[in-house]
Amino acid sequence: MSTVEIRLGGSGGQGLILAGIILAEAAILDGKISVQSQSYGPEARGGSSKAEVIISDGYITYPKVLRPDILLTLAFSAYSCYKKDVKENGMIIVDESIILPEEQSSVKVIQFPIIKTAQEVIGKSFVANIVSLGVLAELTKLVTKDSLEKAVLNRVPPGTEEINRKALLEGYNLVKMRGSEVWQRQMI
Amino acid sequence: MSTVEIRLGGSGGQGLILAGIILAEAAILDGKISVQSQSYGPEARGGSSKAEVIISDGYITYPKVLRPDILLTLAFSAYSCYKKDVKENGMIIVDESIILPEEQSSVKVIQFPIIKTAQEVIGKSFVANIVSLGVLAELTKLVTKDSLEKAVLNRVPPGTEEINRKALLEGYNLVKMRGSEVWQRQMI
Amino acid sequence: MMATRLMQGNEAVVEGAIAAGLKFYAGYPITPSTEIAELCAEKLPFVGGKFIQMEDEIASMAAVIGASLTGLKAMTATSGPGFSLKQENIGFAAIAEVPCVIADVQRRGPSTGMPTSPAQGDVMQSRWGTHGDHSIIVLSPSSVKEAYYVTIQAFNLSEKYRTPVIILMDEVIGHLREAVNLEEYKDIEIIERTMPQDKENYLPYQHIENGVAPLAPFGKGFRFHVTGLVHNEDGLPTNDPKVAEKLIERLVGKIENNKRDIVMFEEKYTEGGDVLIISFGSSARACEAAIENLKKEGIQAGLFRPIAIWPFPDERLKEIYPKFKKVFVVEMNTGQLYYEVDRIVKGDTYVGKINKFNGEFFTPCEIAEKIKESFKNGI
Amino acid sequence: MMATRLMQGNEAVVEGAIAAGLKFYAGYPITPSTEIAELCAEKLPFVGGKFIQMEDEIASMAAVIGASLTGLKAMTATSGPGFSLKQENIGFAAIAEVPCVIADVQRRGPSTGMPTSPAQGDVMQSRWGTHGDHSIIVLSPSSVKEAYYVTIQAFNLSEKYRTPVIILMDEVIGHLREAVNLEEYKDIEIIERTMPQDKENYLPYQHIENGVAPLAPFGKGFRFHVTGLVHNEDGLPTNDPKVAEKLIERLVGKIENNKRDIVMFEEKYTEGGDVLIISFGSSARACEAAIENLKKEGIQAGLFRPIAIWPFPDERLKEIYPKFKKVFVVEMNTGQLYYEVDRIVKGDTYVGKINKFNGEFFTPCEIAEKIKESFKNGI
Amino acid sequence: MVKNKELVIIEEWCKGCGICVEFCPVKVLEIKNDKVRLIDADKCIKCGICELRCPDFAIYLEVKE
Amino acid sequence: MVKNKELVIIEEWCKGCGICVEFCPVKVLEIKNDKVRLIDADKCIKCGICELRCPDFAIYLEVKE
Amino acid sequence: MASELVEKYFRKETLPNIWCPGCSNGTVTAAIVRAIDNLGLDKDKVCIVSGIGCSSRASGYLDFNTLHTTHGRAIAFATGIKFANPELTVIVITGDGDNAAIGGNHFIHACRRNIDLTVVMYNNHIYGMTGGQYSPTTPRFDRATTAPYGNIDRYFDICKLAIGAGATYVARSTAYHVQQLTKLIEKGISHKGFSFIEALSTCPTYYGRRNKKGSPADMLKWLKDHTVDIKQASKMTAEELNGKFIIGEFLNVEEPEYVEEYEKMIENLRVNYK
Amino acid sequence: MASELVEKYFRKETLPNIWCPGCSNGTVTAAIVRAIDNLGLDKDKVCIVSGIGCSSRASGYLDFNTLHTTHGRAIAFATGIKFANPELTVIVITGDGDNAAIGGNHFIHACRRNIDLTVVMYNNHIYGMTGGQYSPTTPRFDRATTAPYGNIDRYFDICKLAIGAGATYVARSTAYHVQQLTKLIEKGISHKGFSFIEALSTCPTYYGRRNKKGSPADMLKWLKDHTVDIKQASKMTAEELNGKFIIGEFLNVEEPEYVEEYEKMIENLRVNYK
Ligand SMILES: Cc1ncc(C[n+]2csc(CCOP(=O)(O)OP(=O)(O)O)c2C)c(N)n1
Ligand SMILES: Cc1ncc(C[n+]2csc(CCOP(=O)(O)OP(=O)(O)O)c2C)c(N)n1
Ligand code: SF4
Ligand code: SF4
Ligand code: SF4
Ligand code: SF4
Ligand code: SF4
Ligand code: SF4
Ligand SMILES: [Mg+2]
Ligand SMILES: [Mg+2]
Repeated sequence: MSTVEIRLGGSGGQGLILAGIILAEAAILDGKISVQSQSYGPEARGGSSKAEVIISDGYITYPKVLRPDILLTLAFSAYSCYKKDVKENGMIIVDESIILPEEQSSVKVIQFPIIKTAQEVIGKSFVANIVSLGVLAELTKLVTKDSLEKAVLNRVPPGTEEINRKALLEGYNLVKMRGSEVWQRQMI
Repeated sequence: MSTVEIRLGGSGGQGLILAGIILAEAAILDGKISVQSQSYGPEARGGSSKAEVIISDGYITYPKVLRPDILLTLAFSAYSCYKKDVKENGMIIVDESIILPEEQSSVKVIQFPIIKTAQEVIGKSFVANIVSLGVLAELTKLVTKDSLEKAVLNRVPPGTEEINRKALLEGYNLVKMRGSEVWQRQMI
Repeated sequence: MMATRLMQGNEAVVEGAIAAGLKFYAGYPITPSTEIAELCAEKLPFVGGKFIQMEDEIASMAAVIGASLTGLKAMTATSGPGFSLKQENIGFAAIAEVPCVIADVQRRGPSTGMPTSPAQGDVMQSRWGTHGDHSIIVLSPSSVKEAYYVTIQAFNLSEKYRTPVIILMDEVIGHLREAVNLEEYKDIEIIERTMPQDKENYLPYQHIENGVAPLAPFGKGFRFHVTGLVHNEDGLPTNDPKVAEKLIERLVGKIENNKRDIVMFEEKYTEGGDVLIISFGSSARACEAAIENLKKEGIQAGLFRPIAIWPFPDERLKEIYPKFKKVFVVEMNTGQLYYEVDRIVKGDTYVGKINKFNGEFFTPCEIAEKIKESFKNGI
Repeated sequence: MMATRLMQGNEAVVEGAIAAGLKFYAGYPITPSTEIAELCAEKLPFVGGKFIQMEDEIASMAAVIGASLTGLKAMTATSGPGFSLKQENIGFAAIAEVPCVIADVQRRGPSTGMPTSPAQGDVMQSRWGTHGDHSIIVLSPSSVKEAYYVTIQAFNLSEKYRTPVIILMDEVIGHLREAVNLEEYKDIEIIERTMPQDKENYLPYQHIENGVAPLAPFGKGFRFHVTGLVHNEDGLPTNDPKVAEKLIERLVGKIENNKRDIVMFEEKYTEGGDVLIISFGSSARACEAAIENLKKEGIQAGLFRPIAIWPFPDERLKEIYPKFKKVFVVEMNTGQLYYEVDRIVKGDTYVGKINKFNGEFFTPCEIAEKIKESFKNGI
Repeated sequence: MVKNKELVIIEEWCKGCGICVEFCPVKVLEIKNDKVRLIDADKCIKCGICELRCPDFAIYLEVKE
Repeated sequence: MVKNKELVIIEEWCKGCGICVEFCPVKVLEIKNDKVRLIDADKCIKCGICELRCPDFAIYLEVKE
Repeated sequence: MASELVEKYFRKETLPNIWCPGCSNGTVTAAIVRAIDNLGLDKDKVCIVSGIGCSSRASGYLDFNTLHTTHGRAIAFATGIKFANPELTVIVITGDGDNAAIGGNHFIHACRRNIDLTVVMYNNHIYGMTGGQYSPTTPRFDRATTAPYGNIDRYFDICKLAIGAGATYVARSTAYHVQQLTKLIEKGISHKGFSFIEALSTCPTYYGRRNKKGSPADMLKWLKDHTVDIKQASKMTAEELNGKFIIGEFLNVEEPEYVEEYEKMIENLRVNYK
Repeated sequence: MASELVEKYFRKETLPNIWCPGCSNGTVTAAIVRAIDNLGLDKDKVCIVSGIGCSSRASGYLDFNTLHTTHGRAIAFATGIKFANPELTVIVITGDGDNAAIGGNHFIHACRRNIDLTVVMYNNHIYGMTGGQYSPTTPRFDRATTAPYGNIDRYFDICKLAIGAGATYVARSTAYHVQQLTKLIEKGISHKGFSFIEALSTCPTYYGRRNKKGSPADMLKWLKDHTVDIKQASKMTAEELNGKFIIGEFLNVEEPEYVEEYEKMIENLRVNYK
């Protein structure tokens, strides 16, 4: 049985909790098992927030993420707060705007201009969460694009379907443009 | 150890609960042990009410009266309700105004014009409870007259001391006038 | 809508409730239960139901009882502080035998405590929170799909036994999202309270050994009295000690004597082994993971997970525990269900407790470690 | 005024409270506790104290906590329905560590039940009535003079441990009149909360193992924060799990770990015999009479009477029960303290229960009969 | 109409409060042994005030058959 | 008097809500990276409106020593 | 009360009731029954909800759908009933303690919510059931068991409170003015929205005895002598009105009723969302 | 706010507070602090009592004797404090949910009792702390998480309620009108008896976002544009006033204060009973 644990970290309002929900739903549409949870509490009021997703092909006993395989962050505070939890040989996806400190680590860190793409290519910074999902999906193949698109359309506010679909594609593109770096994890 | 259990029964407003308290207090002034309790509940609203006193020269374990040695009642309802509880060879003191049914019983029943004495001799029907105490004390010698008087003066509303003292004396008199019938119980 | 849906635990309660026939919700917001109210506000209008936000939790509980007496399936949801406030009226529902469901999504207490942190500190309160003798049914789900299932059963038991039923969740399950396959439950039986037939001789509190009388809704021609006072079979108050005794006996008996019908539990590896873990709600999932962990270390652990924590499945526990060397009760509190287990487990079997009450969820590791330690220390 | 006075149980609570330094009473009338309020209204003005009748029981409990924080010894009294309503704020007093005393004069429940009838149905509620983990001290007197004594001790323990203390009376004792010899108690120690010295570095919730920090009254220059949220040693809220753990541990520990200082009990004929009766409050007096009765029939019975029912004197019970063939818990409820006794008594000793819950007081006879029967039936 | 009415007293329900006695305009009622009693049926003007004021439904006018 | 005052910003407390920016009569404030910033100190007329309106005590005028 | 009415609307097996001799609870209850009878309501569609107190025991005596709740909460229970089944006429019987002390919050919220309930508050100025403690409507300086030296609390004018809280029908009468009281209750029941009728009543046993108010009949006469009809009151000076209760209808306005608004919302959703 | 005031009256180690960017809780709290400073009160003799809600978190930030109670109960705790130690100035900080929903009963009884407390209600028209459910002051038809199709409840005018309940000082201002608000709080504190000051405030996160009220600054401007001072209001027609909040002092009268009355009673007893 294979299980992947993902944590999405950002600041309140970046929509990462919705992204987590969509990711989990996409996994379910793929016929996988998935659980999603998030941080509550004063954090959610302005400060940093996190969403967690576990995707597995079997029953998920323990529902929380202790050591993520993948961390995706759009804010520096979240990056520095959560990076230590990432599993050895795990991966961190970080927005390009974040200036990373020089550090040694077994964890792979990849940066993409997610926020910039949302702002400049799509023209709406609020779709950064969906761009993130595109990046994550293209990079990890954790969920199929079909299911992901379905899940996105299921969950975004009516009237924003088109722009979110576009955001997803731009996310895929960000990765495709950097084909060599693709990280894969086989689901056995 | 000797223990006497007394129940005073009447209708709400006849002041028998106060009489019970005074009796218990008098016993305590005599250096005896005494507990007093009463009925609560809808009974107290208009219906019949009862007060119970136990007087003993030792520690009183069980604080309620199950089978009274003495029952004193000023109302027919209370008489018919409680008479069956009285111990064999016990005594029932009943106001003269109550017309008793003809019955066979090992229990001695004595009648005194308590209410009438209060109304006609003292001129205040509300002192019937104190007249009752006088009757009870003279008849049974359960408490000393000294203590009883003290207890009465302790507990009656200020301004009514004189008339209550008189009521007590009239109670004694009712019994004295019928000297032969005196029932006694020795405190061993 | 697809049959398998990703739902939050709180959402599953709402979906389960609607599946069970929920038609009336009255509540007052409180974290971490608020989503239940919010989703009821959103969904009930579309299923012919009604939602009202009352001025406080006391009023919410009252309105729920009122609505149930008109014949609607009714519920409320809250968390610790609100649960404390509802207690008086929960007692009313118990003695007046009014079906209703109360979800308590537990957070760390006492008092305001840590409003967004998980805990299981209301286990004993859910049993004993209201004054006076009574009995009650308390169900505690371990997953989102079980939250759905348990909610349906809560309504069923509530209607069947004319009694308040409590869904005792915790923040972890309340806020977790998991898939629920609605297909699985589509044939589940939905129980409706029995309706009386005879208007003339209707006794709303007829004495039925270990059972309950039919309950007529207000407004249908039965005209009976409902009171929180001790009452006769016709519902009218009395001070008769014989009636009181019979009434209280029936209130307690209809639950305690029907345990076999009510209890729900799950077991894993209970054929025997080194240690029997007893846990419920979200904690049980950490225990399951800990058991795998222990297995690797050569420790054989079993899991007994009451789903109905009250009445506690004592008969079954008595059958199982002798097959283990010791017993641990694992809960996110300072030890509450522990008391019941410690009472049931007689003889020499050691009953230990593993507790967490710092506002964080258990990790499987820490549970496994404590158990390993106990073996090292020769307990 | 004479040294030996005939007093009602409720009156003894008031006299004891005043002797202990009561200066503030807030309450809401309810039978059978009302005399406590009435006598406080009458007497407090003469001892420099204050009485207020609030709009409900919730407000009463709140006002008591507020007054205690200004440095006054404060109490309230109620009965079942009001006790349920006070629970939320009792939990506040527990976590905020505010000394206060709550008298619950029990009547038959659940709900409105039988308002003037005796019962002991709030035993478990007094321990577990509020949400979340906490511990609490509950004292239950068996006589009027003990009501006086226990009330003084309630204030003492409350001040010493900065915790709410509950006086769990029942209607029988509340309304009974017996003599209290005030001379006997005139040298009893009155404990006052410790006052802090250092205004600059005052930590109102300083972590003291199994103990409590001094509590400054509002208005004396200490300016600290009090909250029902999990808080730091300075009283300010935090979500730090380590702080939470330490706080909850301390709240529970300061009572559980000081049991030896807190427990109170009385024993009679506990050298050994046929049956050990465990009872409390008024029921224990019926048991005493039953024991005499049994003695005549050749059955040797002992009595273990916890006066502090929470924390329960388990250590002592463990020493005593092995000397008896069996144990009976006698209470005016459907069996509550029974659960605790049944938990403590391990091994083969049979634990039975004798209960009365019809709104009437036990008679010695019926207790003795049930015990005799158990011997006949060979239990 | 007044003629064919009759004053009825339900003794069991009467609590002897005296309200009807006090309000009866012709003072034909009295309390005896804690119960109300009609002193003089002829004087009763069947005004119904006692019925209106009795809190215990213990006195009322009934149409004679 | 206005002269010897200085605008102080406590960056740590500023939440970038933009209220001061909006209410500043001479528009010398802006939000950058979620924090307020004084664009042009010379143009500030030291009116104190930002201080009055800031909900987080993050901007105020201080008397220069 | 006419025997047909007693026969029709009371549970005769429960009579005589538990109230003290001369207590006006029976009189006010009779006024409610007469109002219901005058309106010709279907007994099966009337629901009487009461709290806890002497007055609140009325529900047990009446042959409707009756609910005797917990202290102070009757209006909240009633809200559940009315909202769940709008075809029921829901009447709440409550006391000055039940409604104005512990139940104050539910009361003001029902006023504001304007839900179609009719609340009749039996105001005997005391807690009767528990034996005579002061209530929010015990007049200043009067005595009660918990005010042995005279009550220092300010009198709570519940009609004024109801108006302040947004009630749409507010009236006051007394146990002396039975016919007026009946009429006002009738109007309150007919009113669409929340109606509040305060019925000044008497507790000879506790309030009366402790404050030397004389016999039950004397107390009724006191009510007669200390009330002024609102129409006359408007012509009187403040001084003349001092120490008098104004009786009559204070407010009778139309405002959106809660249950109807909810139904409108549902209708709207049906049109817009389906 | 001037740094000396922050330094003097705040627990600086608790800043920045937990409130959202642009939330006016800070502004209203500053108004309270300025009022206290203007009155020159001794910090040690001031007691701040709050309930539960975003607004009620203010007590933790302030350097007085501070008490953060349970939801809705602040006034009842405060009553205990004031009655027990009358030399303290007791100020209650509460929200529209805390005070007008769950806490309504304690509020009206404090009004009636006229106990010398000053209650400042931060009215952001929503339950902020729990994430945006409607409160008794959510305007009709506005949206909230529990009113997804628009709120059908009638607006609860708490100043009107306070007057109906017998309060002796009642005023309203807003987070926009900081100076006026400060002044009114000052007067409320100085007033002998129960004072109520409603401070209209803003919750950009929940109320604002869901009802499209724009930025925090926009919401403040909305307050400016939708309020009319009571002096002007008297000259305006009902139509002109439609949709506006009236601000200013509504009531300021002298009535017997509870604690003083109790002390008088004790003095009386001393003279008459000893
Ligand atoms: C929660 C709760 N608190 C207190 C009581 C006790 N209690 C019963 S009735 C009552 C007051 C009754 O006063 P009121 O409402 O004026 O009714 P009345 O008896 O005067 O008609 C009280 C305090 C209770 N039953 N429940
Ligand atoms: C008894 C209880 N019920 C519910 C809650 C949850 N709760 C916390 S704050 C709040 C409402 C806050 O609204 P308001 O008073 O308007 O304050 P705001 O957050 O808007 O400032 C609620 C319902 C609680 N803490 N306690
Ligand atoms: S009907 Fe009139 S006249 Fe006759 S008894 Fe009654 S009140 Fe008197
Ligand atoms: S008014 Fe009624 S209860 Fe009172 S005396 Fe007359 S008949 Fe009897
Ligand atoms: S002091 Fe006035 S001019 Fe200067 S930045 Fe602040 S608001 Fe603008
Ligand atoms: S008003 Fe205050 S918090 Fe908002 S941006 Fe300006 S300085 Fe920052
Ligand atoms: S106590 Fe007062 S209110 Fe209650 S029944 Fe008696 S007279 Fe009526
Ligand atoms: S949720 Fe609203 S009220 Fe609460 S802090 Fe945020 S903006 Fe302010
Ligand atoms: Mg009353
Ligand atoms: Mg608010």
